Amino acid sequence: MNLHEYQAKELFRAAGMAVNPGEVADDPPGARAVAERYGGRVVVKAQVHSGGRGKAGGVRLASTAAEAEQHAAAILGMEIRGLAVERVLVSPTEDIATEAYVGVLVDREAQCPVIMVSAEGGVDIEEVAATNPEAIHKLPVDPRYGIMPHQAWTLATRLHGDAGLARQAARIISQLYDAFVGNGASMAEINPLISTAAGEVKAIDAKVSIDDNELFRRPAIAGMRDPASESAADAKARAAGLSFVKLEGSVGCCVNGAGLAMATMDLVKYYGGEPANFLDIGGSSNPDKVVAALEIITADRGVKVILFNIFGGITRCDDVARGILEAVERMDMGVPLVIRLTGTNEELAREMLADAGMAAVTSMDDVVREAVRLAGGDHVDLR
Amino acid sequence: MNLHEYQAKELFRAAGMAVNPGEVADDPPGARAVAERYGGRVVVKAQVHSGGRGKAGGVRLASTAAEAEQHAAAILGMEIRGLAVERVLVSPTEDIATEAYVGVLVDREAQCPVIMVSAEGGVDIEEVAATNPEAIHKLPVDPRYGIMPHQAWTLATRLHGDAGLARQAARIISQLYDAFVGNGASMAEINPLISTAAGEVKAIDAKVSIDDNELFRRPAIAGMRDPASESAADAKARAAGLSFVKLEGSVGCCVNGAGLAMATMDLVKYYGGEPANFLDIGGSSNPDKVVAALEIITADRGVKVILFNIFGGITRCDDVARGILEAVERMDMGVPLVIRLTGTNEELAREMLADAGMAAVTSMDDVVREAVRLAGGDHVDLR
Amino acid sequence: MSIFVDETTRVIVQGITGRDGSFHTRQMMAYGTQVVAGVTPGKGGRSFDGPDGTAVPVFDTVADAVAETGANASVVYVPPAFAAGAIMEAADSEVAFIVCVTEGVPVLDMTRAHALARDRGSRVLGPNCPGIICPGRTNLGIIPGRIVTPGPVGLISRSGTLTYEAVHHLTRDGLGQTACVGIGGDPLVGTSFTDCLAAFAADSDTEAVVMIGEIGGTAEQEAADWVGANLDIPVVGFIAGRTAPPGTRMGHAGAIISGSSGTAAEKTRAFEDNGIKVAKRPVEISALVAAALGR
Amino acid sequence: MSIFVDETTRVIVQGITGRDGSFHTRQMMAYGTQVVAGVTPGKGGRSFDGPDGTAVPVFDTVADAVAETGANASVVYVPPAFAAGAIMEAADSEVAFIVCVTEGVPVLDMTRAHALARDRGSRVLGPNCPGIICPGRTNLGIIPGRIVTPGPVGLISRSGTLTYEAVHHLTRDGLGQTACVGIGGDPLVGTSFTDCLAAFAADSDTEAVVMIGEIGGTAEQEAADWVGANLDIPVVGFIAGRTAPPGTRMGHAGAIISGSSGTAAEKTRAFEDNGIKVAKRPVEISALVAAALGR
Repeated sequence: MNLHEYQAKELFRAAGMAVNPGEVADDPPGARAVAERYGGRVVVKAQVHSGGRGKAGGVRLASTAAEAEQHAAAILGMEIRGLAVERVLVSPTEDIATEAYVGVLVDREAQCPVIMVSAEGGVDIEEVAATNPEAIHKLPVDPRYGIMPHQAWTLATRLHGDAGLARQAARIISQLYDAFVGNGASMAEINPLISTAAGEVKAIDAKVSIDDNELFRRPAIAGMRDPASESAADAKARAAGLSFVKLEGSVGCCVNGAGLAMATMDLVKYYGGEPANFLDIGGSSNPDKVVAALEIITADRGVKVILFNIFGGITRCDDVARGILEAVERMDMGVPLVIRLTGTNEELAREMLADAGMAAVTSMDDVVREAVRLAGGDHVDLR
Repeated sequence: MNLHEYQAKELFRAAGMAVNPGEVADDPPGARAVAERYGGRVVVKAQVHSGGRGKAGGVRLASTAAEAEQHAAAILGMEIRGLAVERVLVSPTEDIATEAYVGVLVDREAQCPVIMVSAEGGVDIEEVAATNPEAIHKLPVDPRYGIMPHQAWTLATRLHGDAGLARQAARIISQLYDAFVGNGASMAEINPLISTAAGEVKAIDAKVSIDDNELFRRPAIAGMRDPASESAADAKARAAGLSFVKLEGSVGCCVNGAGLAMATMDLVKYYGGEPANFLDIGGSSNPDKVVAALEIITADRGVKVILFNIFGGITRCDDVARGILEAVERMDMGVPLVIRLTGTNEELAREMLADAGMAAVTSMDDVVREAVRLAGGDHVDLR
Repeated sequence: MSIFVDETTRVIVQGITGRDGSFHTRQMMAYGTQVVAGVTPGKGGRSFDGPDGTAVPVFDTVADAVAETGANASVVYVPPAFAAGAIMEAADSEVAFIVCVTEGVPVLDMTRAHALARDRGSRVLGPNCPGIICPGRTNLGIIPGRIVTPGPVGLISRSGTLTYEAVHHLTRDGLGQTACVGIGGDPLVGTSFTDCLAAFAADSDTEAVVMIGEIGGTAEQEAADWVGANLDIPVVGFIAGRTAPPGTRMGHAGAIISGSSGTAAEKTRAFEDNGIKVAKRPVEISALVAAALGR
Repeated sequence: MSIFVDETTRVIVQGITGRDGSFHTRQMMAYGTQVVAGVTPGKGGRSFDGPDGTAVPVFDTVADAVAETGANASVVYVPPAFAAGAIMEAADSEVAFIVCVTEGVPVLDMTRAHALARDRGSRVLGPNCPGIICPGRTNLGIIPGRIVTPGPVGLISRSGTLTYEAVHHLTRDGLGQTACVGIGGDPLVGTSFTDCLAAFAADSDTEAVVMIGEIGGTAEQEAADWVGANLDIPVVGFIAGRTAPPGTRMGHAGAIISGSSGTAAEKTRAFEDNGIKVAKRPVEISALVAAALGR
C-alpha cells in the first residue's frame, strides 16, 4: 500500500526525523490559510500516488498566500496519470544548498533490507541507477543487528564532506531505517534529502510503501488508505482477497495462481488477443471469490469474453464451478464464458457445469484460442 | 536505579501488558478516594525500594474504603528497612487461582538476557533457587533475535497446562522481555504473575531496575527517581560521579578504582578496623571530585579518620593532592587524614602536600595500619 | 534419487490441525510421506487421524516433536501472522529442511526467519511455495501427487499451478520426474533456483531440468549463468509474465518489473545465452525436454 | 612471549582525538606500541601528534584505517554512549583484537556488541578494563608502563588499580611479567579469566599466573575449576571485597553479591580447592609467587 507524501512524513516525524514542515489542505482557502501561517513563501504539492508530479504541474512555488491559493485551486482540479488530486500539501520553501537521495528496500539476493544513498538527489533515482550506477552507494543491513552507527555514518560521508552535515545525515539514515522496519514498509525513500544554506539537513519529500502483508497488525497504517486512490474494481478485489490488475484488452481472465495467470495472459497475447486483466483467485478459493471475480470482470465494458483457466491443486474445481453457476444465476454476464478446468475434483465440476448446460475443456491452449476467437481478435496460430 | 512498583507497572502497561490496575496516593484520604473508585475491596501497598514489604506490614487488604484509609494511614507512617514510606499503591483485589514468577536479567556467562519462570510464584525467588532450583526454568535470549514466539510459548507451558492461560502467559513473557530491553533495564520481574478464577493472567506485582548507564538517554525514566529513596550522601555522590556505599565503621575511605577500594576496606578490617564506606573516586578524577568525596565522608559523624589510597594510573596524583588541599582550605575536616599516593605524578603531588605541611606514604599496608590506629581500632598485626 | 528429501525423510506438520494443514497432511500421507508428528501449540497430546486408520501424535512444540520422533523436516501451514515464527521454531529445533506453504507472510518477518535458518544451518523452501514432490518417494507440500510420475526430469518453478501445468504435460508425455520443486513466489525465498540446480546436478538420476521463472528480480538470470558455467545436462526454460506491464505487481509479491530489470525479455535472453531452450507456451516445455533427451 | 598481542600488533585508537584517547595514545606510543592509525568520525584526514615528533594518521572510519594501515587491533576510548558502537565498528571491520577502556557502557548495548564480535571472530577485552600490557613489547590500554617489567609471571585481574598494586609489588620483588591483563569490571566482558588462563597455558614463557578476582558472579569459580583441570603451572589468587555487604554494588557493575552466590568466601574456597594459593593482602601476592617459583 502506497502512502501519500504527507502520511509518510508523519511516520518520519514520529521516528524523530528532521522533516520539512507542512499541512494538508483539501480546498484552496485551506491552502491559503496554511500558506499564511508559513509566511506566504510556500510550495504546494499534489498528494497523489504517482511519480512525475512536478512535470505534470502538480508541484508549484508560491510567493504569497494568495498565490498559494491560486496554485491549490489549479492543482486540486488536476488529474495526474489518471488520478484525481484531492489534497495538497503546503510547506514552507527551503533554502536548498544540496540535494541527496536516501532509500530503503528489501533486497532479494541479500535477503535483507538495503539502504541506498546518492549525492545525486532530487532526480529520478532509477535514471541515476541506469546512467550512473556508481553514484549510488548500497548497504545491506543485517536484520539481526539493524543499522549500526558506523554504517549510517559511512553512508552519510558519501553524501557530505562536512562532518556536521554528515552527522545529521547519519541520524536521518538511521531514523529512516528504523521507520522502515518499525512500520512494516517495503520501500521508504527521501528524495531529496536536502541540506540548507544554514547547514541543516532535512527531508523535503517522502515516499513510503507498506507491505500489504503487514497491514493486519498495523491498523493505524491500514487506516491511512486513501479510498480515492484506488478504483472500484481494485477495492472490490482487495476486499474479496483477489489479486487483480486492470489492463486494456478484451479477454477477461480468471485464473488460479499468479504464475499460471501471467502465463495465461501471455498465451492470450500469443494467439493474437489482448488480456483485459490479470486476476488470480488464489489458493483455497471458495465460490464467493469466483462470484466477486466475475462481478469485477463483467463490470469492465471492454471485456468481450471471459476465460477461466483453473488447474486444481489446493483449489478445488467444484468450488470454482459452484461460483460460476452462482454468478450465472445472479447476473447477466452479457459476454460468453469459456472454461478450462483440470485437477482436483475435476469430474465433479464438469458434471455440475453439464447439468447447467455448460462445458469445460481440459487444455489451456484450446481454451485460450477459443477465447481469443470469441473476442474477435486475430487468431493467428503461430505454429 | 530501582523503580517503584507503580512506576514499573506503568512501563509494563505501556508495553501492552495485562496488569492489575492501581493508583498511587500520598495521604490516607487519597487512598480512600482510590479505594472507593475500586469498590472498597483493595490492597494497599507501601511504595519503597525494599523487599519484604509484606512481612513488615507494608501490604494490607481492605474490605472497605474506610479500612483502606486506615491502612494507608498506618503504612504511610512506617519505615521499612530504614526507608520512610511516602506513597501507597491502592489496587483492587484479585481472585487469585495460581501464582507464578517471571523475571528477566542479564546473565554474565551467557552474555545475554535470561528469562526465568517458575510456577512457584508469590514467594522469594532466591529461596526457590536455593531450595528447589529445578522449579525455575531459564531461557537465554539471543539479543540478535529477541524473544521468539515459540520460546515464550515454551516457557509459558511451564507455568500453565491450560492452553488459554499459557497463551496469555506467553504474551506477557514477550512483553516483559520487550519492556526489559526497551527501557534499558538490568532486571524486570513479575512476582506473582497470577491467573484468576475467571481465567485471566495478569501481573499484580512488578519490580524493575534500570541500568544506571542507560539513564543519560532515557530522561523520562531518569525523572522517575524518587529523591526520598536515597540519602543526601548518596545523592551528592551520584551528582559528583562517585561510587559510594555507606557502611557502619569509623575509617572513611577514599580510593581510586573499585577493586582497590574493596581491597582497602578488606585491609582495614584485616588490621582490626571497620570501614565507614566504600568510595571510588573513579578514573579521570579532577580536584572537584576529591572535594565532594571529602564533604561526603566528613558529613558522616561516625568517621574518626580519613584514609586516602591512590594508585595513580589514569588518575593523576597531583589532581588528588590538589583536591585534598582545596578541601582542607575550605572546610574543617575535624578528623585526621592519612594519605597514600603512588603512581602518575606522584612526586609533584608529594611536593604540593609537603608545601602545605602534609605528608603521604607509599605503602598501602602502612597507611591502612596508621588509619586503623588513629581510629582507635585494635591494631592487630597478624603477621 | 531425489533432492533435499526422500522416502526416509521424517516429516512434521506445523499447523496440522488447521484447515489446510489437516487436508494436505492426509494427502501427503496418502502419497507415502512419513509424517511422524504434528505441532499445534495448545493441542499437544492429541492425535491426528491420517488416512486408512493411521494416527499422528500432536505436540505443543517442535522441540518436543523432534525429541520424540526424530523428525528432520517440517511443512508449515500456519497463518501468515505466525508463519515466520513457525519457521524460526523449526530452525531453532534443528529441523534441517523446512517447507513453508503459507502465502502472505510479511517480508520483514522473513528477513529474520531466513537469518535464523542460516545461523542454524536449516534449509527453508518458500514461503508461499507449493513445496517439493519426489515422485514415488515423498511429498512435502501441496503439489498434487497424481500429476507426477518417476523419471529423469528435475523441475524448478517459482509458481504453483504453472508448475502443475508443466508437470502435467511431462507426465502425459512419459517424461517422469526426479523431483518437482516450487521455490515460491515471494521476494525472499530460502531456496533459490541455483540451490536446486546444484542439487539436481549432484543427482545422477536427473538427466534434464525444467526451470519455470517469471518476471521480477534477477534470480533466473543468476540461475542461467550458473547453468552456463556448471551444468552439463540440458535445461529447458519458461518465463511467465511477458505481457505484464512494468511497475505492476502480478499477484506474486515477486512478480513486479521495476525499471529495466526483471523483464521477461531480459530473462529469456539470459536463458538463451546460456544454452537453455525457452518454451513460448507451457505446452511446448515437454516437447523441448523430449528433444533434449533424444526421445 | 606474550598473549593475544605482541610487538608486531598494529593498533588503531578509536577516539584518538579525545581527552583520554590522546593522552593514552601518547603513553602507549612512548612504551613502544605500534599505533598505526586513529579514528575519529569527522576528523578523517588530520594527523595526530605522537611523542618525539611522530605523527599518526586519523581516519573517519575503522574500515578506512584498516584498509590503509593493515591494523589488527584497536583500543576504544570513546564515551559510553558510543563505545558499543565503536566495538561493533571494529568487529565489523575485521579487527581481531579490541580493547574497550570505556567505563559505563550500557549492558544491553554490550549484549549486541559481544554477539557481533562473536559473529565476526573478534576478541573483545573489556569494556571497563585497563587493557593489556606485555612488558617490553606493547601496551594496549592504560596500565602504566613503568610499573611492569618483563619476566615469567602472567597476571589477570578484573580491576585496574588493584592490578597496579599487585604488579608494583611483583616488579619491585624482581618478578617480571609476560603479560598483565585487566579483563574489566563489568557484568559482560568479552574475555574471561579462563580465556586468559588458556592463553597463558599456551605461552611457554609464563611460569606462574596471578589471578585477582573480586566479589560477584562465578567467573573466578569457573576459572579455578579450569586451573584445577588443565593448568600445570602455579597460580596465586586474591579476592577483593571480603568485607562488602551482600546486595550492594561496589563501584564495578560486576561487584555485587546476590544471594548466596559470588561471595569472597565461596571464591576463596574454589581457589583453594583447585590448588590456588590465596593471598590475604595484596602485598602477599608477590611472596606467594616467589615461593611458588622457588625463588
